[in-house]
Amino acid sequence: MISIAIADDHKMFAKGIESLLEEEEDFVIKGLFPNGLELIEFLEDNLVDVVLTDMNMPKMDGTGVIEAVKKMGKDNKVIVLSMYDDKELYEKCIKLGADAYVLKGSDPDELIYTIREVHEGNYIQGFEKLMFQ
Amino acid sequence: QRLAAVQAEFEKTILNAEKEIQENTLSHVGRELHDNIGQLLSLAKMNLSSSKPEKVSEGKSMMNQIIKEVRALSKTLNLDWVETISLREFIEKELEKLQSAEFCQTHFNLKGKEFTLDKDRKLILIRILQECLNNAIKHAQPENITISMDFQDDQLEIRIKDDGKGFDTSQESSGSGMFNLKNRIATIGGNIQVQSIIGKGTDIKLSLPNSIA
Amino acid sequence: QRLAAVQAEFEKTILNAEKEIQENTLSHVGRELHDNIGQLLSLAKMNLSSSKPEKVSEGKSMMNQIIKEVRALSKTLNLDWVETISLREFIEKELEKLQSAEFCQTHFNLKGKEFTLDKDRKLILIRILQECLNNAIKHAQPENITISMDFQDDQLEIRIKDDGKGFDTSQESSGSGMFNLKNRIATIGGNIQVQSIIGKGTDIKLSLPNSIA
Ligand SMILES: Nc1ncnc2c1ncn2[C@@H]1O[C@H](COP(=O)(O)OP(=O)(O)OP(=O)(O)O)[C@@H](O)[C@H]1O
Ligand SMILES: Nc1ncnc2c1ncn2[C@@H]1O[C@H](COP(=O)(O)OP(=O)(O)OP(=O)(O)O)[C@@H](O)[C@H]1O
Ligand SMILES: [K+]
Ligand SMILES: [Mg+2]
Ligand SMILES: [Mg+2]
Ligand SMILES: [Mg+2]
Repeated sequence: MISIAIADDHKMFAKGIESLLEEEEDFVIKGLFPNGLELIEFLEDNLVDVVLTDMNMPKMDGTGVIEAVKKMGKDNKVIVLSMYDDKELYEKCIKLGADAYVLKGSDPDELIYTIREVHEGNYIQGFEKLMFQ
Repeated sequence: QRLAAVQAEFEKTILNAEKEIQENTLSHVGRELHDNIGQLLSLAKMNLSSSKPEKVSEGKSMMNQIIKEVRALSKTLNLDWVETISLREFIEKELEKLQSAEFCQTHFNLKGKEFTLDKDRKLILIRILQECLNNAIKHAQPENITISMDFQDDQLEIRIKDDGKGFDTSQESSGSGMFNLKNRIATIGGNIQVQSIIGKGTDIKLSLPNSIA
Repeated sequence: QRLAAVQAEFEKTILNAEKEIQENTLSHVGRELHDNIGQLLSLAKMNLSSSKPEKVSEGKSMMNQIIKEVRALSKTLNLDWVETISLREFIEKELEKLQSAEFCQTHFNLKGKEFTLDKDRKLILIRILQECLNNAIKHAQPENITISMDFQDDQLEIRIKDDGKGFDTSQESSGSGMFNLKNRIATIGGNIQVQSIIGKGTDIKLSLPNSIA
């Protein structure tokens, strides 16, 4: 099973993603959080395999989440789920240590595939990929 | 000659307030498009591309909500709203927005018999209230925001209270919001008092003489 | 004293132009939301609810277009664009909009070596160009609109030509667009000439001395 936590301040979006991912037999969603800070507080006492984070959020944004997760030193993977098809932002996230960057609106199979590949450590990054999502 | 100069200053104050209200509207719409409608569309698209039929039908039914939200947003762009809305309605709407965005709890108190304000004074008060609310959103992290309107015989008193961080009012600010606000309320013959206690919150009292009284 | 009054008038002119540019943006966004995005959404919804698979997949691909248009629209709300865009870029964008909305054919001519304008003068010219284009859209029904920019050593000359209805320039107008436009170009030291022939079209010539020359 791949355990997942999601941070997104758009409640309906977060719930929608949860219910799309819940359909997968090997996925289990451990929590939904409206900002990065609450996600990080959860991660302090709980283990998950993959974190899905939005970019724009109050209190702590997506880049904050990447940094905080990496600082914790647990083996969490981080996937950014973003509205921005922006190369600079993409590169910033990867540099900070994000394991993948997926656009909101991507094909759900693409997201599901990315989660599995990232979890297994097989995912290959590339901004060009975004353009086809 | 001097009168003309005073008049020109007054007109500039009004123009600036109008401009800033429009800027507020524009950035509100920009945020809504990006942060709300854009996200809903992305989610709908993801659902529609799902291989699970029930997700696809969820995606379809999301379309109705998106259409509604776009319609509502296009209504907020109505340029004449300052003329058609009363100050009380404006306050209630703004508080509703904060409440439904779950930013914090909001409360509204009304006292006395409501009287109408002329357009210029309403406009300045709207701009001041926006600034106070923007400040509470940006700086205070409150759990509650309360606005009270007290229509007295000779004046209107408005209080904007939050129970957030508070700040040191004796410190010179780098922003221009509060500074403009004080000048503007003076332009329409009103008065402002700002009280704030660090750790407790901020309490702003506006008073405006009733010109009809 | 008199200088202060002139300065105040100048500032009011600039403020009014800024306000009107924002009003233009707001009504553009309102129209786009209502007439374009709203319609696309309704159409996508209809396609998605169809029993024919090819309609459904058409509906899905419409979602991509809607997402793109929302993104583009939210970009036009950027308040700093007057500062970041050059006058030439502004003209090219506006003509592109008219062209892609299939309102009419548009043409752009550039002559001479482009020089930059300070913010106030650029702002006023943008506002004047908007008004001229709005007039052509509202009143002219042209087949072609041509804008030429001629950067000469001592001045910038801009011509806005349409081959639409034309009008009698000797008649007093009920609108305020043309009237404001003449005052404004004077405020920044420029000049305007309007020629129009009924049945042939309208030709507006703006000239602005190059302050650096
Ligand atoms: N409700 C509030 N709660 C906490 N701090 C506040 C509140 N209102 C104002 N402040 C403090 O007072 C300062 C000055 O406010 P002011 O509106 O003048 O500037 P600003 O909001 O920082 O910038 P600007 O309004 O120009 O965008 C703020 O920076 C903030 O520190
Ligand atoms: N390009 C044009 N083609 C045809 N008629 C024009 C053109 N430009 C202006 N006019 C005529 O000149 C009149 C005055 O224009 P003006 O911009 O002053 O007012 P308006 O556009 O009618 O109203 P407003 O600009 O205040 O919304 C218009 O009503 C129209 O009859
Ligand atoms: K599951
Ligand atoms: Mg967000
Ligand atoms: Mg402020
Ligand atoms: Mg006009």
